[in-house]
Amino acid sequence: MSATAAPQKPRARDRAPAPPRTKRRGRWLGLYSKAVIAYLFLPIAVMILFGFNDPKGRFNYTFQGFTLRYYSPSELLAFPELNEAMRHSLIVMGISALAATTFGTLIALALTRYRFRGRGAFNLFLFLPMATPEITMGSALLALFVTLNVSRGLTTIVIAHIMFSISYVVVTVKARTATLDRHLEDAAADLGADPWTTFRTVTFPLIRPAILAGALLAAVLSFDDYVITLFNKGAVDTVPTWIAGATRIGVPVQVNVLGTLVFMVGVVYVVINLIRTRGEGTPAIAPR
Amino acid sequence: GIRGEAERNRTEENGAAQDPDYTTDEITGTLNFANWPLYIDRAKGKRPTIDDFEKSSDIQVNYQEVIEDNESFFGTIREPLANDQQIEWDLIVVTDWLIAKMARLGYLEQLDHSRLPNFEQNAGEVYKDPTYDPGNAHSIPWQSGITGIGYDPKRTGREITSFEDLFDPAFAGKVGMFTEMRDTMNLTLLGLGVDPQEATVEDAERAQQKLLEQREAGIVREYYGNEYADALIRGDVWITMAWSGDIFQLQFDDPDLQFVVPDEGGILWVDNMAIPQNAAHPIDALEFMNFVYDPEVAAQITAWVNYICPVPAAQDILAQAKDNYTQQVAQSPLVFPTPEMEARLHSYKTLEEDEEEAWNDLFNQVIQG
Amino acid sequence: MSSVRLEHLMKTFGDTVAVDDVSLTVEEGEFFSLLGPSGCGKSTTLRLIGGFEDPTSGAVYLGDRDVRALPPYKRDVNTVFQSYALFPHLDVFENVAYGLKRRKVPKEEMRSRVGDALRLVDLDGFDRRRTHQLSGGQQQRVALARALVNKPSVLLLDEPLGALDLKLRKQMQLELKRIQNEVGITFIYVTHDQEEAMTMSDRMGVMNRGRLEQVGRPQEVYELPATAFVASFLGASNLLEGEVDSADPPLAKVRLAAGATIALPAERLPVARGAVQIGVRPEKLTISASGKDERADLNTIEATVTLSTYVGVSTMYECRTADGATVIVYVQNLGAPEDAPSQGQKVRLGWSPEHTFAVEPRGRS
Amino acid sequence: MSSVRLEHLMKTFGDTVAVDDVSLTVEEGEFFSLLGPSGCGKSTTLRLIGGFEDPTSGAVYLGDRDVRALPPYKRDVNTVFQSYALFPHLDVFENVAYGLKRRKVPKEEMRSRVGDALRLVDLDGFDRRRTHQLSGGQQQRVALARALVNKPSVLLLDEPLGALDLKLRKQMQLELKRIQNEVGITFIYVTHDQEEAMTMSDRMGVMNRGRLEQVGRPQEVYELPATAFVASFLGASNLLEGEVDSADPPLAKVRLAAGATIALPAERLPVARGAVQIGVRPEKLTISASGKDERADLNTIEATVTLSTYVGVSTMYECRTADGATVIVYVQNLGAPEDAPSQGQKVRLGWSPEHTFAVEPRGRS
Amino acid sequence: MRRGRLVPFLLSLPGAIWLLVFFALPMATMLSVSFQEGSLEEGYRFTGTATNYTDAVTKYDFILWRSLLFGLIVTALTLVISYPLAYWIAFRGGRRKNLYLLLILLPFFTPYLIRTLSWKFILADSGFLLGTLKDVGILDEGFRVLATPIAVISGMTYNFLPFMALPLYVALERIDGRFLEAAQDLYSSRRETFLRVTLPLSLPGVFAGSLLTFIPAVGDYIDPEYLGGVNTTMIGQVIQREFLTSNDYPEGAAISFLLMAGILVGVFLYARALGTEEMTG
Ligand SMILES: Nc1ncnc2c1ncn2[C@@H]1O[C@H](COP(=O)(O)OP(=O)(O)OP(=O)(O)O)[C@@H](O)[C@H]1O
Ligand SMILES: Nc1ncnc2c1ncn2[C@@H]1O[C@H](COP(=O)(O)OP(=O)(O)OP(=O)(O)O)[C@@H](O)[C@H]1O
Ligand SMILES: [Mg+2]
Ligand SMILES: [Mg+2]
Repeated sequence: MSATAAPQKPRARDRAPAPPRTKRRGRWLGLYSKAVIAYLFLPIAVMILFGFNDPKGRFNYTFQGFTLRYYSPSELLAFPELNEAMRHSLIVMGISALAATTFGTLIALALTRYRFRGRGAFNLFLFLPMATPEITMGSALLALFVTLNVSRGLTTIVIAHIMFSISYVVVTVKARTATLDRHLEDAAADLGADPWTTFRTVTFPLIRPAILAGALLAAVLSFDDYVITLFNKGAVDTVPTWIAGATRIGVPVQVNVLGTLVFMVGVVYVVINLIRTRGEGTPAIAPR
Repeated sequence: GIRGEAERNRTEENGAAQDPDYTTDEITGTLNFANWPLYIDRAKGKRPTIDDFEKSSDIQVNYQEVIEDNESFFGTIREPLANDQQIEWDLIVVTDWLIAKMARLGYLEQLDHSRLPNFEQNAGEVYKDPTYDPGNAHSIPWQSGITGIGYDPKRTGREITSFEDLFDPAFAGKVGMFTEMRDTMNLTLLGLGVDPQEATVEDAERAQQKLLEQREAGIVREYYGNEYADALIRGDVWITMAWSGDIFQLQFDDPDLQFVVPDEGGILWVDNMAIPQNAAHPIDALEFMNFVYDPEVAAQITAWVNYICPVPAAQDILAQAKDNYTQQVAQSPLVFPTPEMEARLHSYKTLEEDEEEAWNDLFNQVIQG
Repeated sequence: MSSVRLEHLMKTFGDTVAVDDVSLTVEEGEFFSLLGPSGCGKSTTLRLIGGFEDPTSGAVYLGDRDVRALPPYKRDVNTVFQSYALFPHLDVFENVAYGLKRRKVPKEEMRSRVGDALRLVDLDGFDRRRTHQLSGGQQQRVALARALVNKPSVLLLDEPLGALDLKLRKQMQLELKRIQNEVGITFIYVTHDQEEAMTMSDRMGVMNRGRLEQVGRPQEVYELPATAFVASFLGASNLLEGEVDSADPPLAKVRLAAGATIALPAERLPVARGAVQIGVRPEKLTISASGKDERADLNTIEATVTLSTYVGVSTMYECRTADGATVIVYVQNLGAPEDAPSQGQKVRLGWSPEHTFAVEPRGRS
Repeated sequence: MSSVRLEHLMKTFGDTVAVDDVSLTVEEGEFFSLLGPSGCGKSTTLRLIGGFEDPTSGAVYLGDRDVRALPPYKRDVNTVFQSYALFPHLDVFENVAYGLKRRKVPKEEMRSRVGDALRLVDLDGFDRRRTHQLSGGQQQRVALARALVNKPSVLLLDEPLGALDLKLRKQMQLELKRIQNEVGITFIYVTHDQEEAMTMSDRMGVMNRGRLEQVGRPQEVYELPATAFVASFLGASNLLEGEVDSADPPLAKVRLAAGATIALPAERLPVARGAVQIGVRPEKLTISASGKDERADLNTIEATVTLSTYVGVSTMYECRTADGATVIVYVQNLGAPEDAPSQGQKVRLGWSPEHTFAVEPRGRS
Repeated sequence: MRRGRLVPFLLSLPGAIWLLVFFALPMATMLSVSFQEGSLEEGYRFTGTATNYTDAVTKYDFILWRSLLFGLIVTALTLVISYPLAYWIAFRGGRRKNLYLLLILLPFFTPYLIRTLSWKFILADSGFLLGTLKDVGILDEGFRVLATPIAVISGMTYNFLPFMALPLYVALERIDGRFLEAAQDLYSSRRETFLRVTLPLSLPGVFAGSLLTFIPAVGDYIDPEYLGGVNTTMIGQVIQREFLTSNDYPEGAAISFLLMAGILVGVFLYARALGTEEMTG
């Protein structure tokens, strides 16, 4: 019956694209997601805006007029200690994120790949640094440094940042390693890869998203930390501590400019990559 | 009187543990100076005052802007000082009440006033022999400010003169108070007609009651740190406790904003220079202290910082400046208070330890409902 | 009524044409097998029916309904996936009960149906096991139970018995057949085991490189393959090059390259003249010492035994003809090993014209 | 020298005994198959040899070395995993090259060896495919290539051809055999396909419920199964209940429950008296109309045909004896269908004493 | 006896030592501080007293509960907001996944103070958002967001969003599409597929994200300090004041340990309820 009728149906019908079941929903989801990202960027927009402000007094609170003045090199460098603080922040962030990610990933692997005595207790112990109020942790650590007569500086800041970031990395990475297919690691070992090589060539690529996420979290934690840094910084300032002090006199516009520049570096990186991966992401973002 | 005696007792008590002498009697050529960010004059990324000092004295200044606020700075140096260790600073700038506290705890060196002729000569009279540091034994002022009331007449619709205006239900939800215990408690005591210096714990309890009522009635919007200035200019608060220097700055953006020392009285607080115990380069520190009491130098600093200058002679120097901004600085009563204003100013009450604990407890109950 | 109908179905992945213009009608209650070599597009065809892939072109009908717009969960079809796809967060019981739960089958009934399904696949007592604690075959059986328990109107099975041993497989084959008869559901069954396809199916289709080369009843396809590919895919087949000599009914004649002339029913010739390949199944051949009694009604060729292999049920002989073609012969091991031909021996291979088929010489592939 | 030696190997998972007291020696260069039903412990045994599981007790030797302390990457053993375990983040080429890279094989050599290996498994041109873009069988072939390319001294293969169609499987079987001969490596080969095991292996072992029930050359195991399980697992086997009548050499006699007396070589009796099961393979049976010519040297029983099924190469008859036992008979389809027995017909089944074996009646299972 | 025994310890060693020396050791001292008595002037001495704890409970129990409540609300909000986002990145991000991750985090590479000031600008009583709404008449003239619990909770939700989104993404990203297909095959609508398969399979991420959000949120002081008003005090602020303003270290330490205990109990119950202990190791 219809078996014979079917071939006569217009060809166009055959070619009619299958109804985009998943795509439509995907569009809503994509719109929503972009809205959330936009929301995350909202305060940044304000920050950028106030980087172009031309306040008459020392407070950069209300928009007084547009100027590019603070982007001029002389104004940008008007507060070398701010730039210095930025340099410190970046150094601390880089080192501590790297170390915390390394330590944390190793612990996550140990916790999820092996059963060993004290595993449960260790697991619980790892929550403690996250549960400890910063000020408590900061002053306790300071007491330790004082007792050991360690002078405070970049090193002690890095030590502290690594310390409080590890748990965050562990928890993040564990969310993935817990369910990794063990056969893949077996296969690597079978093919002559020692544990390190197995990690490097198989485990790591497979958990890379988690490690990346953990590293980013550690970086944000470090960059944003104020209280713990405060206690262990000695004569060194990071961006948050310097700004906190500056609020009393008035946070200079340069802070917004510097923040904008850091942000722009990230944006430029993202944009370049978006262009490079054109058409590979969601159809909605890629130009049609 | 009583204060000075207690001080002497303490010093004697700790005499054995605490070296009465400086670690050195020589100029070493190095000075480690901890100050608040942006609390000294700047030009083209440099600090002229520091540069001038280095040139004139052959002392290298390691100037660091590491102090965020009194309490956390004290938190970070307390441990080593309590352990009788040397900290990295030879010279620090902290507010008067903390000077009193640190002196009480024996954390500060005595000042050798023979090395501070400029101070004797140029300092304003209000700044000499203050209640928080009798005889300027441990400190001399850096800059100072007034705690009073700031408001936006456009919004309040009327002139503000009294402390009671902070309790006007018409401003409910638009009133700002401070998280700073000393500012808020002392100002409230003044509002209640009590001289802070004479205040008892009962007075403090009355002040607490007053503040609690204000809070319960929904008049207070928020207890602010530094951000009250932001809220004021944005209209989130209409009337608020305020520091003179902030309002001076805000007036550039909104000239309508006003600062008043309430009729009941306001508070003069002073940020002081002091030498921490066991400092490595005390003489260099004294050299610097003396240096900034040169009126020219004081004027240079004040012209940029715009806080109240402890050297009255600086006003005349600034008044001779040609540029508009400096003229404004020179003429503003918020930088050089009028004698009439000064007459209404009081210092914080210098608190004994148990008093401090009691006041803190009372105040914490206010802001941590 | 037709149960599943594919019309000019096509699916490409980039440059790969996985399914190439497949049209097919499967009747209600039919057991239909898809047979074909690895990578020929069997799984993709099933996935198109199940709704897991959108066709590049062409249409899929379930009953009389064009289901291209229908998501998988709205198609009354269940699939046993080749990779099992058992839910790792659920235990065996929960995996099997999953579909019933979605359809709100009452607790009691659910429990008994899941129990039955697990018993069917011989996994009694494994209810509470996690999927990663199962052997390969056990996982496959869970996947089977998970689909069967729903009794859908069409069941798609992608090599559902691949990981099972012969005994269990035979048993499951019977069970599947029984279930299918009982419930009357349509089975589309992907397998690479032609014996399985042949014993179980009502009809079967042979796929090659995305195309459906032949569809028919098993015996039909086996005995009269339509293409050289089908002939060789369905068990070892001997194909010999030749040229049509005469195409007259009833028996046509084809002259082989090796010399002999072969008779076969004329209607089986794909072409009336020119080159053809004639074929015969290895088990249809008899092997006898060269020169022994010759029957005129048989096709015969001379050859030399090059290899003999014992394969349990039978012995396989590889023989070489005069022109170098290889002919495979299966001889059932009846137990008279003394007259078995030995390696190197000259033999005569004979078979009936009835068992002879012819295909076009391989163009491609 | 022995290549792999297992001594009283045991592995339990909780309550499950996956491998139960297995002792086994595989010689160097030997092709050894492990055969057994789903879940019998084949994969676990391989994983113990490969070093992926620690034995609960017992020892594993590679060469003369106790390797229990050796991690997998230090064992000169490669495995083809049942679940393939292809690296999802690498493409086909990189997957296959993985082992060579670990051993720092020079780029050029690596490229050519990977190319060879891919050609071997018929995956030319798939180098740059991602594993999820492959069909099931293609994935399996990549897994195979990935192990083969390393030419280890021992290769463990867990159902390496399970997802391949017959034709490709046959081809791969030959290739595997060839490689094994060429390189002289030891193969331990898990399969559930007894024909595969029989055609390929030098020796094979049959596992059941974690135990190794019989080890021997394929023909030996097939023709003279040691247990009822082995008999029935290796192809349909007919087992008939009986009682030992006389155990005297050369031919012992067993009286069947169904009445007939069966002769068999006396040394094959597992017990000297009492109950035994005698067995015969379906293809060893001849089927003839009841009452037809009887040969005295054959064992015979009377039966009725209950079912006949066409299975391509042969036809299978299910017959029922007087006492209700079922006997399966395979008859090769030689093409004389006119005298094929029909359903319901009374027939006589005959076979030679040489093809008769005996096992102990099933105790368990 | 072979591989395995030592490996986990070796793997944990660097991190564990770090935490032992720089966290456990100082915190042990802090624990002893919480049992001390005395004053700043006279020094604090260990007496084993529990009054710091009893005082803390009687004085701050309400604030403690409020902090837990706020933490809970914030965790729920971040979960609801970031799940679809993480889902979208994981399943539709293609090769841009990492970029989207970076995008989510980029705003947090600006100083928190600046971000907070920006929020104050955006949410000002008569700012461009509320001001406009008030002018149009949608909102009452007295309406405000700043200095209310809403502001605190929104601020925390904003600041902790990445701490939820990233672990969720990590867990979602590895979910095999085959499971979703199997679920759909077994009559699960999109919703059911999500509820029965995607969600359970992403539970390790939900769990991890909740921990990373809830734990620091309960102890947060920045958001309530800057965005809160008179009735939004959280325990983090109390501890901050105990340490910095009152210099009452024993009391501050005692409250800290109470908070930590409360959090651990919460986490434990949560893990139980979610049944993810096994999944997250
Ligand atoms: N991790 C495990 N936990 C618990 N039981 C297990 C585990 N792995 C395997 N088993 C059980 O051990 C037994 C043997 O499993 P194994 O994988 O060795 O079987 P197999 O012979 O390879 O079967 P198949 O042919 O089905 O792959 C099975 O019953 C299986 O359920
Ligand atoms: N996602 C994909 N991307 C690219 N190619 C694909 C994809 N899926 C399948 N293919 C290709 O399409 C062809 C058909 O694949 P399919 O899985 O249908 O084969 P199959 O007949 O099921 O084979 P097997 O018996 O090996 O499972 C194969 O060549 C395969 O490599
Ligand atoms: Mg397939
Ligand atoms: Mg297995």
